[in-house]
Amino acid sequence: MGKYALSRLGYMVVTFIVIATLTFLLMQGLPGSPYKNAEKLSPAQIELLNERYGLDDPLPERYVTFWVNMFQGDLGQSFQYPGRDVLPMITARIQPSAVLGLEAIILGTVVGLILGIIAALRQNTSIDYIALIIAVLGISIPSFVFAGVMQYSFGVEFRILPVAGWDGLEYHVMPVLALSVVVIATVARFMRTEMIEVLGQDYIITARAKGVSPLAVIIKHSIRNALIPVITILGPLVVSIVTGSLVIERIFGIPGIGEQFVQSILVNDYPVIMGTTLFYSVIFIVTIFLIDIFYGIIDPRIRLAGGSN
Amino acid sequence: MSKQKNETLIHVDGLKKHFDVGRGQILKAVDGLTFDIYKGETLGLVGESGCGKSTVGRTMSRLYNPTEGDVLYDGKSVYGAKTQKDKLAMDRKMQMIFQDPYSSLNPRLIVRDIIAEGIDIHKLAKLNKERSDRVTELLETVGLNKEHATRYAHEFSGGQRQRIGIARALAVDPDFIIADEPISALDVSIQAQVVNLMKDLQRDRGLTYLFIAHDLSMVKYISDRVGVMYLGHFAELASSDDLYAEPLHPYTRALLSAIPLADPVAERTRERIVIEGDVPSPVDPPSGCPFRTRCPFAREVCAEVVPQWLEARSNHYVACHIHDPKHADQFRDVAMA
Amino acid sequence: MANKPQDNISKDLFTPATETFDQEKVSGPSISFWQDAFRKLRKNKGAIVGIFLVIIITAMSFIGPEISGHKFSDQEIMHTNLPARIPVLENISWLPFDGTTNIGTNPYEDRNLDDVYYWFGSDNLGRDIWTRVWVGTQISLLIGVVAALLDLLIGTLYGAISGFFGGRVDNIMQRIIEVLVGIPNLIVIIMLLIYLKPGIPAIILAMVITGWVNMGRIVRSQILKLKNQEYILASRTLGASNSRLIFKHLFPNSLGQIIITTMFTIPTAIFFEAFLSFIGLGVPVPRASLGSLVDSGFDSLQTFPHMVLFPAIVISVLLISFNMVADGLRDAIDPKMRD
Amino acid sequence: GGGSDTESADNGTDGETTEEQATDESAAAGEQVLNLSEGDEISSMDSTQITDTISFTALNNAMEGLLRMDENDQTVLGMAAEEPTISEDGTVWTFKIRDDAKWSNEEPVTAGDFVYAWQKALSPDTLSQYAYIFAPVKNATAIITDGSDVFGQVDQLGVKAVDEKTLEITLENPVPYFKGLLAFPVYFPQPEAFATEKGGAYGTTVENTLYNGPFVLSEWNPGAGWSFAKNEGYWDAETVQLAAVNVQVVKDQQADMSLYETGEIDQKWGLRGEYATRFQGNEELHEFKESAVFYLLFNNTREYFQNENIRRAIELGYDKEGHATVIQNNGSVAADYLVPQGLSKTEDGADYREIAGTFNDEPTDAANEYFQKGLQELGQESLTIELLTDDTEGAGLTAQFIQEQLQQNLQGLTVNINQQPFTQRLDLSASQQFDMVISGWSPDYQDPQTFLELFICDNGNNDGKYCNEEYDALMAEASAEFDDIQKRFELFAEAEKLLLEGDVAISPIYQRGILYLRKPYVQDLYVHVFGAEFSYKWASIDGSKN
Amino acid sequence: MAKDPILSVKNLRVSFHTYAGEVQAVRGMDFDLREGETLAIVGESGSGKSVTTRAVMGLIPKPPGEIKDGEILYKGKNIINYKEKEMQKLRGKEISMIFQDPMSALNPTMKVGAQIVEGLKKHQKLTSSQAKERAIELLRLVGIPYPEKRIDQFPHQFSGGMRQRVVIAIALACDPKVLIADEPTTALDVTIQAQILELMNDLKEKLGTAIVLITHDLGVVANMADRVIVMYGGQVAETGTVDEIFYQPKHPYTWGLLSSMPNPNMKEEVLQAIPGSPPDLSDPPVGCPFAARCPYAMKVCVDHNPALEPISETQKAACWLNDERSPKVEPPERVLAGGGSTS
Ligand SMILES: Nc1ncnc2c1ncn2[C@@H]1O[C@H](COP(=O)(O)OP(=O)(O)OP(=O)(O)O)[C@@H](O)[C@H]1O
Ligand SMILES: Nc1ncnc2c1ncn2[C@@H]1O[C@H](COP(=O)(O)OP(=O)(O)OP(=O)(O)O)[C@@H](O)[C@H]1O
Ligand SMILES: [Mg+2]
Ligand SMILES: [Mg+2]
Repeated sequence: MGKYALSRLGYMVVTFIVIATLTFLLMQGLPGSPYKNAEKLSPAQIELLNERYGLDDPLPERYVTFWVNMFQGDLGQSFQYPGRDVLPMITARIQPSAVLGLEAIILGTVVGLILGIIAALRQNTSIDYIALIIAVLGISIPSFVFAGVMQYSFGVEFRILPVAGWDGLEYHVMPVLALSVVVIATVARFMRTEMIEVLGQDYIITARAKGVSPLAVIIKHSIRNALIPVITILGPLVVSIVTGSLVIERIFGIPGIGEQFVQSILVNDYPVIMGTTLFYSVIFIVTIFLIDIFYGIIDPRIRLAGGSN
Repeated sequence: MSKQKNETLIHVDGLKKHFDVGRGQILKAVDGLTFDIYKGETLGLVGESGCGKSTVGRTMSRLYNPTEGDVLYDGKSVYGAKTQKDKLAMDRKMQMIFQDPYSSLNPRLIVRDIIAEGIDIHKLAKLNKERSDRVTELLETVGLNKEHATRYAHEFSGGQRQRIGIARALAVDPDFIIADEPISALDVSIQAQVVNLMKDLQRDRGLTYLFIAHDLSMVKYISDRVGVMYLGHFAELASSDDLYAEPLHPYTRALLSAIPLADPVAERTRERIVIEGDVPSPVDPPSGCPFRTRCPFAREVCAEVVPQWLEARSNHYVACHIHDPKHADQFRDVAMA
Repeated sequence: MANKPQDNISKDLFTPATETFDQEKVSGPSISFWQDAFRKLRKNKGAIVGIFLVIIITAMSFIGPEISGHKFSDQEIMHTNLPARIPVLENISWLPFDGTTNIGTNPYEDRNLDDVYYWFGSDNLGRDIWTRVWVGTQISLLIGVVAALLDLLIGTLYGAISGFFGGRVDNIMQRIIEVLVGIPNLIVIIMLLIYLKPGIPAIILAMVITGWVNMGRIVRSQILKLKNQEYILASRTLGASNSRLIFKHLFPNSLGQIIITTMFTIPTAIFFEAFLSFIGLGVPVPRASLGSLVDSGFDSLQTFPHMVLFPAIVISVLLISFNMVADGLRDAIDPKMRD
Repeated sequence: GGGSDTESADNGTDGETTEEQATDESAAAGEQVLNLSEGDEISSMDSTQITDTISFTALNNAMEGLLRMDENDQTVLGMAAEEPTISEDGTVWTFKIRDDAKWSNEEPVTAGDFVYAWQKALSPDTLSQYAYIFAPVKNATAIITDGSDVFGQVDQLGVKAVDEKTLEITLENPVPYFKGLLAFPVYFPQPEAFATEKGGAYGTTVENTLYNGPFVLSEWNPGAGWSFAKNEGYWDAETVQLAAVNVQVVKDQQADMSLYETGEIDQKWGLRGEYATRFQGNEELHEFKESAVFYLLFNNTREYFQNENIRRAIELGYDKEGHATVIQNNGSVAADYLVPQGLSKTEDGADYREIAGTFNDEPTDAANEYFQKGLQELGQESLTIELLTDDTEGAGLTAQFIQEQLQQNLQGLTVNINQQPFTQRLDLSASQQFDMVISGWSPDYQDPQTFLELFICDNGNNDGKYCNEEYDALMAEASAEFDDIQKRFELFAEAEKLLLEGDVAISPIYQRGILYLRKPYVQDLYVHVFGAEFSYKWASIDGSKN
Repeated sequence: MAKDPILSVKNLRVSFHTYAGEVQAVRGMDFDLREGETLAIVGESGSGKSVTTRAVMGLIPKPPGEIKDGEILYKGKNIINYKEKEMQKLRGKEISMIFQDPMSALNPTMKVGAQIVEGLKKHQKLTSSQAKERAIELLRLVGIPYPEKRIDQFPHQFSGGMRQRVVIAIALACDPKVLIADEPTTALDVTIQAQILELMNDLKEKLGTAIVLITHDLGVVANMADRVIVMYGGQVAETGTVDEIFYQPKHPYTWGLLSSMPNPNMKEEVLQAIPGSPPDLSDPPVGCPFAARCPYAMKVCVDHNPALEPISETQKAACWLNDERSPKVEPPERVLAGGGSTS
């Protein structure tokens, strides 16, 4: 087990390094300079600035420097925001994104699960169809349309929710809703299929043959088992939501990391690009790992298979 | 069966197949088997689930590469074939019939294409007409008719499917067929259809079978000789009459006594040897004799020494210390020896 | 025991049956897997509606631009920002086709454009939105379908190789996927768009670069599942080559999953293109896709809602339809889903 | 008159408030709080490191240079206690710094603070992206020119602290627009001791910054927004009426609009043209003319663009007026000139444009004739040109309009649009990888030169590689004319005419306008054509916000 | 007949509505089960064995299933239309059930103990600790070593035989009067099967539960059953005591079944296979469902479905051959030969 965990960790580290290296190389291919004022700068001035920021060093040297600094916890300073260290920038920005993402994941998963379960139990009834329609709409309507319409109606027309910003819980409602729609839709669809599958299993009949009530059968026997495959889709979903809420962040004026990341790519803010990529890949790798662990918690067969002998 | 003196068709020599099941663990599915299969005979192979029967069959038919040991077909190593042509030639001689009549037929192909697969691969028919004639002939051989050629596998019952599987194997005119539990998934009333067919084919074509099963009564019926496997090893190998008449290995005895007989009176009166416990994991097999953990006669020596493969009676082999004169002193009180 | 019905049966019948039963008969007409799937699909109302809508929208994307009398790039500076107006329907007040804006003005009247009709209104360059919507639909469909096909090609191949050869090959190939997913794809997309020049090929390629991963995973798991099926083993004992195994047995049996995944890829690709438009990396002007129309119209949501309304409706209906078809297909092909 | 149309927007709104708004407004009513939004956050509060308008605006309100811009974009005294004494030859300027000028840590603002800041901007280790803007100051350009005698030697810069409160600036030449530069944030002072102590972190947070302007930054949440509070220690604190200014970062236009409509912000800056129709006649709607000018830049290294007829055909081949008034419709004006209206004025307030006039008044119909002539000269039947543009707001629209117009008006011309991300567009332009590009320029100082020098043969930013010795000579003469501004302007006008009418080196499209909504209770919030965008110093909220 | 039957099924008809049409899975099923007796139901795959027992448990999924007709009397009360709530009181407490595949019959994500305790808590209102004690006791009863430890493990940590013991423990938890075992040993190895059969016989003696045992293995029937029902095509083909069925079978299908088993004493003989395949229940034949495969089929068999007629006090068969009008047919020699001998 220990050896397995170790090799697992090894894989994670290798993946991390490869991602970082490839991103580092790819980033060099981004066109344009990182200087905001580049429009006004003559080539001679750009050369001077390159020297100042070490951008004229040969690539291998910069690559090595990058890792050396990285290991000292120094991700460099932003070009867009001179003087600001990348690490605190990212940590400050990841917070709203993470909160938003987690809320959306939790809400989306809970609602999605409930919808999926109900749809499975009431298969081919109107409830099932309504759940299906919600699911299909959820993944079919671009989230910015959904967000925009919501913002206009609740924010401007009815004025029951703040239009944009990130100040208190009331600011979370619309963005979380907008983000969770996809989660709801995806989870509901999956859950429905899995529930139908699980409900046809022998152990469900065994449970019912014990005299357990249908509700208890669902709660104690079905959900957990149906959840096992659902977790697999939750992995990529978590990653994409926590890191990819750019559109929603922009529309609702949330100081999240998605927006900053896109911006940094568009303006060639190299240290921020690298820092955020590393951050993302850590989130990505760790999420995959956590999902694996969660998998083990939900499914004892996996947990103990790893534990025994 | 009154055959001429046994002419060896296949010689299996110290065959081992180990699987790497990850995390540094090795699963010893087959751990050193040596036996012969004679021309025209049926060798039955029995044993509990997971004891390595299928692995033997699959390794012999080169679906798996052996970890150790060799299989000689007419004196030639089956793994020795280097060129594509040699390999194909070997494929034609040995064929397999599979257990699951559902998963052994490609659901997207019509029966004709399933059966003709071997014909196509080995280019045994030049014209389309020839090909379909061959298929019709094969269908009739296995008791189906030519209308069935254009249907899909899922439209057939289990017994019919199994016969299609047999037709597919026959298409390349093999000498030797490995039948991996060909009847286990079938209804009792259907099993007989398949067994009868196999016997007929053997008679007509002089086929040699390795018949894998866990149902001892059917194995006894069809086999000339029977090998009993336990945890990747042979426990006993003898002609089926000898084996059933005088099982030497405690495991064989338990196995035989465990078969419920379709005879209420006999069932009411008979003494049953119920062996306790379960088969150990092949990843972590017991030391010494693999059966010792469940054997009612187990002694110290069983944990320490791997039993030898003895010819305890003429042509009756067993791997058990009880029958080994060297250890006879430890088993004086055991009645069965 | 008196007067039981069987007592009336004629004694003649108690003689051995003359007609011989065909004991090996298989009942009913032969139906293949696809016929069976098609039958189930036909029973799925949602899927049928979906197919119908996809066909209509596809047809409209070709017919629409022809019947409007405008080219998608025609500009008319006097006709900018006109709301939707359709002859006859303009008289039905609750429909959005009466040529009035959301603040109640009628620019057609204000500008003395009496016989001018823009069915879906016009945009801020005075172009016909109707035409642009349908041309945009063409482009979105093209992007969706081509991207899906490429995903299919790459994903299937990659997944098949990874799954079929398994072991080390599989392990390495799966790690590659992990890395690929881990690299921020926006960087890759931007670079592609730059080096290939913005355009539909670049967009498609950008989407395909990571888009196939999903297909790859699904095909791989299918192959992994199938490759130990006994019919594969049977074929191998017959001496079948790897390519025969893959093309004759493995692919046809994964086809259901592959088709479903492709059906889901199309809307995903259309959707993704909309996202690219949102961050300014969409289809190059003056062409438009549904995504870029929605995106540019979105800024006018409060002033000229018609600019976003119509493309948004079409894109949503299109995506919904594809999803319904895909859902229906899945139910039809999946043996687990019985009606 | 150019700059004055800025504040006219605010006139006539006094006291007029509709009932609706009165009930809608928040509890903050009556308080002197201004709520605004910006499209991005402040990049830094370090004057030597900033490049963007948002940061310029923040600095302009939280800090102060020697001078500051008033509502007409004329300089007024800031840190300077009085107008400078200027040497005979106009190259040595001596400033007295106010005695009551102090930083927010109560330390006085000294001449050394200026010297420190300016040297910092030019030092190779802390080189400002705006370092070149110090060009008029003696040795500034040499210090940042690799290979020159004084390269990197900031102590050779023509600025000196004579004593604690006396600053002496030596110029290369007596440039007439230098005063304006002194109000430009890059010329602001920095508290030397404090900034040295903070090093690279100076100006990155509220705590790591000191203020000497009308406001102090009281809150700064990266990504979300920032707030200013009145600086009670500011020398002119009594003029300042606002107690606080809150700025929220809003990137999405729709959201920005919604915030305005719900009254959460008091100004919606930069409306799309279509709102002009919707808010027609609404007193909240205003226009502001920026000093940014957009033009089609021809790549003179392309053979067909060496043909004057082709260039002229394109210049005449599209409807500039229609573009500005219908397509943009946001207060932009069609430009048949390069130097924008309202940027530079003579001493008696006459705008440069009044002196220079306009060019190329030929009718559009003539365009095709020129074009056919050009084609003939090139010996071609048709011509395909790529139009490079970027992804910034509105650029695509302009490109599409021009594309369609040119294709329609010039027979045999095909225009393909190549739309690229902004940075990539710059790269392509700078390396002449384009046929024609929609380019824009905004001034670095208040003088026609900032535009016109772009087209001097060896100018680093001469992406089109236009080169005409006659033009260079005219420019040399004009920029050397320091004494007579009228004369200077006339010379520039001559050059401009040569550039646009004689050579048709570029085709100006429009001078950008900005459409905005502002609540009627907002008073005296000044907008500038140069440097920072807004001044809050004089702004106030009147009683109608109740 | 000494006692009233504890469970009787009368004219049960169950159909499933599939897109291929109505599948008449059970087409008029009758049987009685008395206290302490073991009733075996044998028959080909798909003959309706499982559906019958699920109908008894009230576990036919609706849709697609539908009980078209019939009565199910438990202790004289017709439970066929019981509400879900009422059925819950019966299930597990009065009637309980064991399935073929012990792996899929146990919830893989729930501890074994919890799965046993569940029924106890529901029916016997035990406290958690009482229930746990009882669970340990039950595991000990079915012969699982270290039950205290095992109770906190998951099903996959048990071997196949042990899992099946757990399933039996669950079924026996509340001392049910009737135990329905649907192919309880089919998925098990022969040696394990022997263990389980042994166990069931023991328990039956100890607890006196009435058992309905479904299987297609005649060996298992011979070992366990008191009475036997032979099903074919959704109907009862023949029923009788175990000795009657094995030694005096009256239905050709029973003959076929018996003679398709290899006879240990008659090695060289060809097995008597039943040719053909079972009828399609979505379009069942009008006549005798077995007619198509019956070597003795008569004209009457094609159009007239024979009723289940008594042969003796305990034996009944549905076959026209038993009608006095039909020619006398003797069962094939093998059948009697096989039955008559002991090995
Ligand atoms: N490809 C494989 N990889 C790893 N382990 C395998 C593989 N194939 C078989 N095994 C293991 O090898 C052992 C022997 O398996 P095998 O299939 O030969 O048994 P068997 O006797 O045929 O059993 P059954 O009666 O269930 O078919 C089992 O423990 C099985 O899990
Ligand atoms: N849920 C269902 N939906 C549709 N048809 C069903 C369903 N359950 C059972 N059937 C059909 O009912 C018939 C009888 O099935 P049943 O399961 O009772 O057979 P069985 O005798 O138990 O067979 P086996 O020995 O294979 O378990 C079969 O034709 C089967 O296809
Ligand atoms: Mg096997
Ligand atoms: Mg069953």
